[in-house]
Amino acid sequence: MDPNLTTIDFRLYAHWIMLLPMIGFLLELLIGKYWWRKGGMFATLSILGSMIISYGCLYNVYVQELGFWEYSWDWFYPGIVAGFTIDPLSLAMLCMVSFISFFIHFYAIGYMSHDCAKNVYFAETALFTGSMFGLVLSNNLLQLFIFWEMVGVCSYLLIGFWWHKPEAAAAGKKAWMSCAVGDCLFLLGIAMMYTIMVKQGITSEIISFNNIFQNLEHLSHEMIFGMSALTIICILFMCGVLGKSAGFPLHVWIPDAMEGPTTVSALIHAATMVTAGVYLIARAFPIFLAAPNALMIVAFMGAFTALYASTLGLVVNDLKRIFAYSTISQLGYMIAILGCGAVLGVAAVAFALFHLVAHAFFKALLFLSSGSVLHGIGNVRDIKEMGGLIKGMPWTGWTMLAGALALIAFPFTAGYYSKDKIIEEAYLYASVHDPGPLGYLPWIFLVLGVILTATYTFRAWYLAMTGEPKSYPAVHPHECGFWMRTTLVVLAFFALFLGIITGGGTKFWHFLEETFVHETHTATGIYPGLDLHEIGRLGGNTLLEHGVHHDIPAAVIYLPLLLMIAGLAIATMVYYKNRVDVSKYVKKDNPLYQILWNKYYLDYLFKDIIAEKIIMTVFTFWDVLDRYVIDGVVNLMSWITIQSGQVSRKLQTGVVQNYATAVIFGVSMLMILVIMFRGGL
Amino acid sequence: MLEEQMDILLGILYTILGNENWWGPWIRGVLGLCAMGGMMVAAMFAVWLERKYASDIQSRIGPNRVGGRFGLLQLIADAIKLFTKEDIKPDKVDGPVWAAAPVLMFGSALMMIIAIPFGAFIFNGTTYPLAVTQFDISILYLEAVSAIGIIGIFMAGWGSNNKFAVIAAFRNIARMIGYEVALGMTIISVVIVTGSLNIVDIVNAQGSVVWFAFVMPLGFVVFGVALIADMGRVPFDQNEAEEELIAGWGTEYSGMRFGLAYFAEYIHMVLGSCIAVLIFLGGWNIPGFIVDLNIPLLGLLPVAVFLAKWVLVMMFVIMIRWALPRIRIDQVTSIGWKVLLPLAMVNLVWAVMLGLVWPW
Amino acid sequence: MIPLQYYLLLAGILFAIGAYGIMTLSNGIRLLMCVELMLNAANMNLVAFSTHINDASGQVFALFSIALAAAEAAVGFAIILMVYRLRAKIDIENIKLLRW
Amino acid sequence: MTLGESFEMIVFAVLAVVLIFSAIMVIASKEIVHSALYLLGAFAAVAMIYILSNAAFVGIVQIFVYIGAIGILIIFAVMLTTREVGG
Repeated sequence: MDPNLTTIDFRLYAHWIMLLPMIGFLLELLIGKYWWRKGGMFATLSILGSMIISYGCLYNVYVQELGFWEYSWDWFYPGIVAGFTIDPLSLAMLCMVSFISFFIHFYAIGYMSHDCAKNVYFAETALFTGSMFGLVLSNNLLQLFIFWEMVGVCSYLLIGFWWHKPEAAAAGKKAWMSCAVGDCLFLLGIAMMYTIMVKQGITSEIISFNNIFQNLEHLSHEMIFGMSALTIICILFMCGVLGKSAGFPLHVWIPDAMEGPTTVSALIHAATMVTAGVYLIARAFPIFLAAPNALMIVAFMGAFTALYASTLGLVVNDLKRIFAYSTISQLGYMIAILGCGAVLGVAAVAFALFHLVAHAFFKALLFLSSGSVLHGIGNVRDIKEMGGLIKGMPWTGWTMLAGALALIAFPFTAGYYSKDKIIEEAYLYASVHDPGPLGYLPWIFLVLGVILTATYTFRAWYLAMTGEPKSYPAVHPHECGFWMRTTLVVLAFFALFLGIITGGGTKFWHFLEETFVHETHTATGIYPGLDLHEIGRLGGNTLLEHGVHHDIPAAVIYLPLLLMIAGLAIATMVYYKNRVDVSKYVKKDNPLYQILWNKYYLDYLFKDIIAEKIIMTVFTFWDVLDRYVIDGVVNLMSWITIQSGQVSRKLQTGVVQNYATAVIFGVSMLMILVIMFRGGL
Repeated sequence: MLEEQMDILLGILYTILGNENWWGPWIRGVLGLCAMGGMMVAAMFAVWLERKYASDIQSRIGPNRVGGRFGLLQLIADAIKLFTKEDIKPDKVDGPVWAAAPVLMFGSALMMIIAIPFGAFIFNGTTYPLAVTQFDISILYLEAVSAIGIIGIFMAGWGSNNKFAVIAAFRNIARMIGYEVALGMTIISVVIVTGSLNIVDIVNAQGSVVWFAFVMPLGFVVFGVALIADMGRVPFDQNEAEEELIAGWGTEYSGMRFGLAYFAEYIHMVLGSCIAVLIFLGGWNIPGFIVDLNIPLLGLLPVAVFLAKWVLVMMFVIMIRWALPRIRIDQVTSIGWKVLLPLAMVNLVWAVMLGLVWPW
Repeated sequence: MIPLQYYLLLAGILFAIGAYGIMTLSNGIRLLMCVELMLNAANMNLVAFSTHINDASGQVFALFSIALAAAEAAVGFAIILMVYRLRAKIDIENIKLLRW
Repeated sequence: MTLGESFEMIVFAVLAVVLIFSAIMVIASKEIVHSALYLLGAFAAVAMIYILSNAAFVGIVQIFVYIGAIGILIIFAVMLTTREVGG
């Protein structure tokens, strides 16, 4: 039987992946309150529908090999299109997002069952997921930006979902503001991209990704301020990525975002929000490749973020915040390996996406299990007040252990295959691309991150799950119910065995490596595949030849494993066996601890110095200008208007008859004029 | 043989009545006068029917002194009484307005007659409606002309220079504008389904499929209530609430002037029942049975069917009068605007959907 | 067939009467009545032309105009009633709120 | 001029006279209720003229809307405000 004839071409229904959650959003908002358990079903089922279509597309493309597909139509201006694209990159994201989001929704049916605004919560999460689908499916920058912002709006709404708590409201605002900084710059980048595309004389599909990729050779000659325009654009994109994916200076909103419901944290960290930034770099990867130095910046920012966030994870006591910092750190890994794409080519995208998917599974698992902990002991989040929970909630405890093992890349878990590969490839990058001490910096950062990751992850797990209960609520935790337990088990399975299922990741990588280099079918024609070597040459990047084997010393390969074991051993010694008394170092007068505790004073810098000193000073000058110059002009205009009105208002008698008489008189005069000058009507 | 003669006869009749000849309008005028006379008889029959049926409902005997066995001549006696009564014109009335009002009311009622087909002959597959005249917008004409009657009521109330009369007239107007909207919308829904403003087409449409009362039950209910309100019958007879308003807007009228107005009300009832039968109850059609009879005498069957339905509807209307109490004027208006109008709109939506598939 | 000029003359007279009323009367209700007269004159022209050139579109215009007139009357009389409730007067000489 | 045409002309003349008289009385009548009733008369005459000029549908709609709806509105407005004689 010919499979092409007997199955549905799901690629044609790709827009429904995005639309179904939007419909779910509307239904939840309008009638969800009166439905089963006061909401939840519409959102969950709509995302299930999206999931079915996503996996249908995956079947079409991966098994049936129907080819990549893109369709678009004119949107609002000649040259601006709206469209959807189906290729391995978007498929990997779609399948991951729909799967994780579905299970988070499934979990939330249990987790949010006591909330009075349940339907609003589910409406917002459905919109959140739908926006993410839209973002992933977008075939052009503007559409992507719109969904990017919608994701931001939804995160604002959801982080501040418990708005009656002032911290939650402030956290929502902070998330929005931090992202907005990056988003403004991102939009500027899109505008610049539009400008230089138009300068090339391109009139259709101006900011579609595929069209940009086709024209990279011309675009790379554009210069702005003596720099390559593409580099500037990529730096601006990178700013957007830093805001959305919590890169180094703009990550400050992530820990505060823990004020939202835990399911929201899981959604933000695993599926929908923060992965958007990584996805943007992956989607725009050829642009970065063609821009000189852009990928180097990406690599350094990512690696630095990875290390930086893991140091902060060591001192935080809030269970959810520990995982939040680990997310920042893991995103740093992904961004760093994308930066290594300067040498690895599209394989870097594959590695980054595999780590993204694996991370989504285990991070969703970690958040959901910590949500289960919070649910079980009455919203206590401080790990110093937990302890011994595994006796009371074995399901939660063991599944969290599975997540933690995956996070620290314990052998044969999902993280082992994804993260160790990243570190290995970072070494390759350093050794091939940029010999010298500086080139090894990303690799060093990433390797150091491993030990810290192992330490802080198991610090959290040991303190929460083992030992003696340290507060009253932790004495009698209650285990989570059916909805939540099912989700935890499913996610734990994938967190442990995703790597093995995908053949150590190789199946996934091979599939993803077809992105960009294969042709894309559209309704009107075909975009040929890209020659990434050629494109890399435009940006001064020399890619490794395919199939050429490079020796990596065995020491480098096994170093992350050793360091992970070392970190695990430290955590076990300190927090499980209690051989070392940390309270000697964890003191307010320890300057190192002080810095870490205050998160390197970054919040202080943003709020107290930039916001209150610099911006307020500028505003003061602006105020003077506004009050005397601009208002003066406005007042002059109004004065002129008033004076002329004083004269002409005499005409207005307020008596209707006068007006009617004037109208009739005027019309009569007009008719007479017409008759006079035209000799008849 | 007989069939052919019948065919020729009807053909000649319709040639005479046609618009082509100069005498056509005159003959139709004569026919109209005949219909007018017939309508007076029907109205008198309605008055008699009301009194007898009411007495039956209330276990009374009813009129039985004058006339034969069933008091049949009671109406003649009443009419003679009205004719011979003194025509009193109160001193302070607004003369012309006061005098014109009953004429206008009676006139508007009579004007409705010409558009209504009182049954039809069906012969050899052709329908010959039994109407004074036929035109394409008869249902619209009926609604428009019945609206003139409201002006008559206002003139009666205002011209009488009597506060009871004015209040009664305004109750009447307030009620009628409220219910005419719902009435009009239900009629329009029928028109939407049929695609024609011609009553004959509407009746024929029901003959080929099914009565509109069954496909638009909501519309039929709204139409029925609004029609009863429009006719000013209990429970919507606030304008004649004797306890409050003496005799309503007719307080200052006596003799034949009152008689005219009184008759106009009954003609309204008779014609209203006709319209209900025509547009919702299939007119002269028998359900599920298309009358195409070649036997000449059976060609009259549709007329008989129509008359039977008409009497049944009238009896229903009369029965309601003696079964329900009168409701307050504010309740009347709020029912009209807040219940019937939305329901009529729902029905309109339903009619639009129905019209897409009609005739199925 | 009545000549077109007769219709136009009649409509002109009707319009002039309405216009005269608008210019001279001060009672708000009477003003609106005069507006209705003028509208009717205009409609009569439309219908007359439509009959004259044997084209139904003039009648369609007249129907639109009638529908518009109904809406206009409803709004106009509602305004007058509200003004009456506020001021206990419908004499528009007294209603000059819009005057400077 | 045929019989039919002259008959039409006579009807038109009568209607025109009625119309102009009613229109003038709308303005001239002292009593505002009379004005309103004359206005209705004018509407009716216009409707008749429509029917006379082969625009029966517009004529019927004129009766329906102007007499049935606008006339009632005018009467309501008149009766709900004070009775001002003259003006």
